[in-house]
Amino acid sequence: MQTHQAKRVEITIEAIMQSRLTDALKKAGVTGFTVLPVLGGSGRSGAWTRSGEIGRAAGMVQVICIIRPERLNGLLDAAFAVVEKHIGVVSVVDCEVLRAERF
Amino acid sequence: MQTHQAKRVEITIEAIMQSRLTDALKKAGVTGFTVLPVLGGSGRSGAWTRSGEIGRAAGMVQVICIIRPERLNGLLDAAFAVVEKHIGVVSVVDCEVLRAERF
Amino acid sequence: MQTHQAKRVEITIEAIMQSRLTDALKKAGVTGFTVLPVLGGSGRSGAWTRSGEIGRAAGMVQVICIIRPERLNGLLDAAFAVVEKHIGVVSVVDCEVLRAERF
Amino acid sequence: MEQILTLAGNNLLSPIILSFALGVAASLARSDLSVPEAAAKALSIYLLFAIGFKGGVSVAAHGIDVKLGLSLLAGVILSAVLPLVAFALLNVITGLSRLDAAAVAAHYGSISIVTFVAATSVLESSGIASEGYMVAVAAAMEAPAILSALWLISRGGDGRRMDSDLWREILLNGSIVLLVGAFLIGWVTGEEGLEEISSFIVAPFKGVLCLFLLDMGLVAGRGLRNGGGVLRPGVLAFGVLMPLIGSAFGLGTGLLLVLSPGGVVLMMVLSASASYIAVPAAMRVALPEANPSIYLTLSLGVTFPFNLTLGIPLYVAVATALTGG
Amino acid sequence: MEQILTLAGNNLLSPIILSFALGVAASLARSDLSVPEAAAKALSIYLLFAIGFKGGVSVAAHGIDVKLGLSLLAGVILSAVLPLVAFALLNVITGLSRLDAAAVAAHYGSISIVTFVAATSVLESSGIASEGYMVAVAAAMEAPAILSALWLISRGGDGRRMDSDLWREILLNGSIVLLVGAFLIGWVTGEEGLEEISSFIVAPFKGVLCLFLLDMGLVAGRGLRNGGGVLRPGVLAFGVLMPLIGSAFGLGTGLLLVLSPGGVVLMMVLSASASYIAVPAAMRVALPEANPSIYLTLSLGVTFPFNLTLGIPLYVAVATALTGG
Amino acid sequence: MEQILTLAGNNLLSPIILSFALGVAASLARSDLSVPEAAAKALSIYLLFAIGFKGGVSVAAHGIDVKLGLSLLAGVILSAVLPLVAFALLNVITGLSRLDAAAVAAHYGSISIVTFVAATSVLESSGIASEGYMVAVAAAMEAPAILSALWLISRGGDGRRMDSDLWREILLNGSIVLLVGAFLIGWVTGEEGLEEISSFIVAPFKGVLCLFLLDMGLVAGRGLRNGGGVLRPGVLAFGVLMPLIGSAFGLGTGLLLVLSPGGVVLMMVLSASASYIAVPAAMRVALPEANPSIYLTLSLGVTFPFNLTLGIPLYVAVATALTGG
Ligand SMILES: Nc1ncnc2c1ncn2[C@@H]1O[C@H](COP(=O)(O)O)[C@@H](O)[C@H]1O
Ligand SMILES: Nc1ncnc2c1ncn2[C@@H]1O[C@H](COP(=O)(O)O)[C@@H](O)[C@H]1O
Ligand SMILES: Nc1ncnc2c1ncn2[C@@H]1O[C@H](COP(=O)(O)O)[C@@H](O)[C@H]1O
Ligand code: NA
Ligand code: NA
Ligand code: NA
Repeated sequence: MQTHQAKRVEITIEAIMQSRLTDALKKAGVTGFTVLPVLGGSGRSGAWTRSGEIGRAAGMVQVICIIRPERLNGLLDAAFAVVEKHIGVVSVVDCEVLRAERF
Repeated sequence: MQTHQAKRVEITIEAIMQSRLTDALKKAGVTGFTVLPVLGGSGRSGAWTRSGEIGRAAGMVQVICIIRPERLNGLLDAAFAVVEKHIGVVSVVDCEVLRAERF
Repeated sequence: MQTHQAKRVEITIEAIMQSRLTDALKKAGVTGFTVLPVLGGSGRSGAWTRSGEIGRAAGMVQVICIIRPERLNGLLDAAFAVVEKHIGVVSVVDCEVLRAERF
Repeated sequence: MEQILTLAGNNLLSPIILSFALGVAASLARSDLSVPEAAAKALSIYLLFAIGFKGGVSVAAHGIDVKLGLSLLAGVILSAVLPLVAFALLNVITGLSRLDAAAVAAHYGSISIVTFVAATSVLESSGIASEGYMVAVAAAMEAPAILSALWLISRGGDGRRMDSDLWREILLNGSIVLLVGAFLIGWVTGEEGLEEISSFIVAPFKGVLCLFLLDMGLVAGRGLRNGGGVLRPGVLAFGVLMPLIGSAFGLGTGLLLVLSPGGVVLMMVLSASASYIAVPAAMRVALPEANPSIYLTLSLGVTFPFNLTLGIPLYVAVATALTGG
Repeated sequence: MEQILTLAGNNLLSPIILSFALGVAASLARSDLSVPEAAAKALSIYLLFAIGFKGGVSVAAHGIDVKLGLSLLAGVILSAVLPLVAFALLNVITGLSRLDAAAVAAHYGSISIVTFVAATSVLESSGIASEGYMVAVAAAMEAPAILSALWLISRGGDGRRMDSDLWREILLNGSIVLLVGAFLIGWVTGEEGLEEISSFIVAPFKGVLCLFLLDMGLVAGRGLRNGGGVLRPGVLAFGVLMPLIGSAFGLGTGLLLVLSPGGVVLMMVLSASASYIAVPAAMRVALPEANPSIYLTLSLGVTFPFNLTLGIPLYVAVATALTGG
Repeated sequence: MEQILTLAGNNLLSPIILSFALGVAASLARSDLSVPEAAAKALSIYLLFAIGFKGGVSVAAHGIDVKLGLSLLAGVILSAVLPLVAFALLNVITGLSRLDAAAVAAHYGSISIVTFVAATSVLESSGIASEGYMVAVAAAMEAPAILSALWLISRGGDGRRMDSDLWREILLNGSIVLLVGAFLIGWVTGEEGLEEISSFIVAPFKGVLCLFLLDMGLVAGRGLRNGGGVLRPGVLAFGVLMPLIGSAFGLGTGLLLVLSPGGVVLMMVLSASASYIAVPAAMRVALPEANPSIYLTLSLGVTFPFNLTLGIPLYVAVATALTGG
């Protein structure tokens, strides 16, 4: 099966910042992303969990973005501008994808 | 700690196709997989979110499959046959696993 | 954008073992992790799904931990001690992160 | 005419319709108001269980009618025939591709159970009786339309196989099973069973329906916002014309079967309404190339609100006028 | 005998049991009908809160009974002793490993609160009174069985340590805390408190129970479909025999304590029922090598439906015959 | 005085407060009792819909009052002014940074709708009348406080821009939209609409509130356990002092507007209560550097329970004494 080089970017960010992040990604030319729910976590700002929460202040989501390698820098710049002042983690992994025409 | 080379395959696919995909994976000799819920996303076919949905037409899931490198091709062929006509993303990452005897 | 080498460890483990695992990770010096919900899966111990379940015996979660490479061994030892007798999967991927001072 | 207007007015100002409107408005204004998916599903389980159960109890109370079988049969035929009508209409007034047209057609042969529920609640408020087994007719009408649509496609030379998994998924999809199952439970346990649980399934029913319609409004509004662009004028017109045509078929069938006035109304409503749960899922499996934005936006964003607001009062007025009910 | 059959017949045709049956049937037919996890948990929170609260109110109304303390003690002893009986029986009639047998045994010493709830609802329909504090006895019986099972294993030379986390998890698990907490709230606020919230926790109770049992049927059916293969005939027989043996212990205890007829029934039901929430979770932590398919399928797929359908009417018949209730 | 104590006693022993206490206790004891997020959100949707609807119906029944407009205006002003008071007090009695102080201050200008709901339920039990439009006042008070806080920061030279997205998010946040929407629906449909759905939104209301407060107790307890360390004595004192000061402002406003005794109580409660939904979310966007542990723990862990247990009875006593109600 023919596969193609790509980058898998995973951005863990506060749920309230999700639309700001994805708007920024779209502006940076990103054509697709997938959002995963996050149950809880822990970091320098302490531990948290979604269970029983009704507000939106305390939750995070994971935005996963698979892109061609040449687009990585644009994406990271866009993501960084949003997460800069906010808590959150951005990580990048090398991957192979099927159907490269989609990215 | 002793680790072993493996491949981590991540298939983002429509929820209604989940059982067809996992059946195909099992036929291809895959011994295990994990299914993650997906909250929403965006791609060429537009943006979507699960919130408030009652039907099963609009959601996606992520099927994660860790396998020995030599099994990758069989898996990708099986996955491709299912996702071919459907929307969805297949990506592969090199990884190391503990307890390789399980894969 | 400046990125730094790191390791992304993904531990799929029974939900009831989550707090034991994260306690062990913290003892091993891990400063942050993110917990994803898992919908279902399949492995040597059979297939399962969370749908309709009220008990906590049957579910799994995914604990994701991004760390500096030099901490990997400590983390894996800690994780292994917890998952040893339990079902579950531990995988490690090389990644790049923004804001390395956080890890 | 005046009666229609009064009924339409009353209907438009009921908490149920206003809750739907609130949802649509909130979505269009891009409020973050949302009902969690699990809660929306729980509401739909409640509604299906309640409506099925009450239908069964009513059959238990009035005894089996020879018309039950005929009505079921008529429902199956309507569900199979309406997609052909819809397909022809789509070919005439829209430029949709064969695939998209077939997918849309399947939705209009099948039914929307919430539209049905809203209609029964209007009938109740107006004191118009109907046959309890119309719930079973609703269940019978869910699936045949899908087969018609696939037949339309295969006629076009595109060899689609229905795999057996898909068959099972369609016939045993959750909403059919729950509706039919609750209907049977209601039938078996009768008035006595209803008494035991009526403060759960009867008393709070309308209130739950309000919250459910709030959610449907949110989802419909989101669909209009994201997918409204695909609705060319022809397609939009179809979304309003087709329920009228469908209701005429339902009217004819209801009169032919000499159903009660309420029964005729419900037959019209079922024929006029379009699926947005069972059929979209089946289309994603069987016709993945068809554009879901079109059929979802049309069914949930156009036809559903049309039936809810103007359609139901119209069908009630026509049916009562013609049956003298 | 006739009375048992009538009661069993009535019981089998109640909406509650039929809802469970619908769930099992849908699962076995591989329908995609499912209740979201969050909704199922919400239903169980409602039931625990309601049943605990009503138990507390009833204690407030009838005053503290000297038997309350004795009944609690008896419950703890039953819960600790029944696993030993179960373990012995498993060794005789099944070929399960020591570990699997101990894990299964723990389930049968502990209790199923839904079985308890179903029994109280049968008692109410039949107008048979019972002690309100039986809810507290139910809570007291959840945990001791786990200790017995771990003792059985450690006796076999396998040195298991109970870490303090596990202790806390078992004793403060959500369902015990909610049941006991609601019981205390009901006790403190009494009839007055009940009046304030009775249209929430009393009136819709049975209907909610139907939906909950629908979900339990779905989960049990899935268990039978996936894990039914592990149930060899001996194991299956145990799933029906053990509740009968357990209920005999409960009967003896209830008669000894001179409980009311309903109280004796509930003591039998608690002894006969097997845990499927608290104990499985504890077993995954403490005995991870034991096969969960065996204990989950047995408890939820065999013993639970047995008690629900045949067990409860039988226990009612025996208890009323022997207490002259 | 005696009246206050009786009222406080009754209040403390109500199922509502005890459910909250159960949640806090379970959390502090690290029980795994938890309400699924989706269920908690569903409960809050129910409460907002019910309270808004009932408020609207009451306005429909009593006609529009000239005071409605004045009360709304007063609410907006209170919400904008109280943060300045809170900010000053924080500067005096705590060592919080400018940013943290502004973030906390925003919470105390805004309101807690559950505290409002709990107060209306105490008023109802005590047979004290209040204006239905106080619900609209509650909605009007949600947002202005946020602007005041941002103004406080920008005054300090820190140039914050409110992007237009944030504006929309604040003004159209889900709870405001649902509350106002349900209020309008209630107003339009009036008593007739209420009758249709009262067995959903009136009868079970208090019971649902119990479960919701159980959840809030669990979340508050978790907050205290994880974030309690950030609450230095000065900050803690603020959490109790500020509601008293706020209620005094509310009292003055209520008397000035010559509201009914119940209306004065509710104005006091709104002024005394602190937001824990809308404002924290806005602060995460606008002031991400402010520490959420401080404002969340203070608002939900200190001020909310204070108002719920001691505050409300006190406000009732003072308001009835001064209005002669
Ligand atoms: N090293 C890490 N690995 C994975 N997730 C992390 C890590 N550090 C932080 N996070 C996630 O990001 C959130 C905020 O982190 P922090 O800004 O450190 O408080 C945490 O609650 C976690 O969900
Ligand atoms: N580049 C991408 N990275 C991550 N997920 C994607 C990407 N493209 C598409 N997806 C996911 O796949 C779904 C369907 O994509 P599409 O077929 O492009 O509409 C989207 O809604 C996303 O959830
Ligand atoms: N190869 C695999 N890839 C991904 N997830 C796996 C794999 N094997 C097992 N799992 C997950 O781990 C759980 C337990 O696996 P097992 O111990 O093999 O029964 C499964 O239910 C899956 O969720
Ligand atoms: Na139709
Ligand atoms: Na037992
Ligand atoms: Na305030």
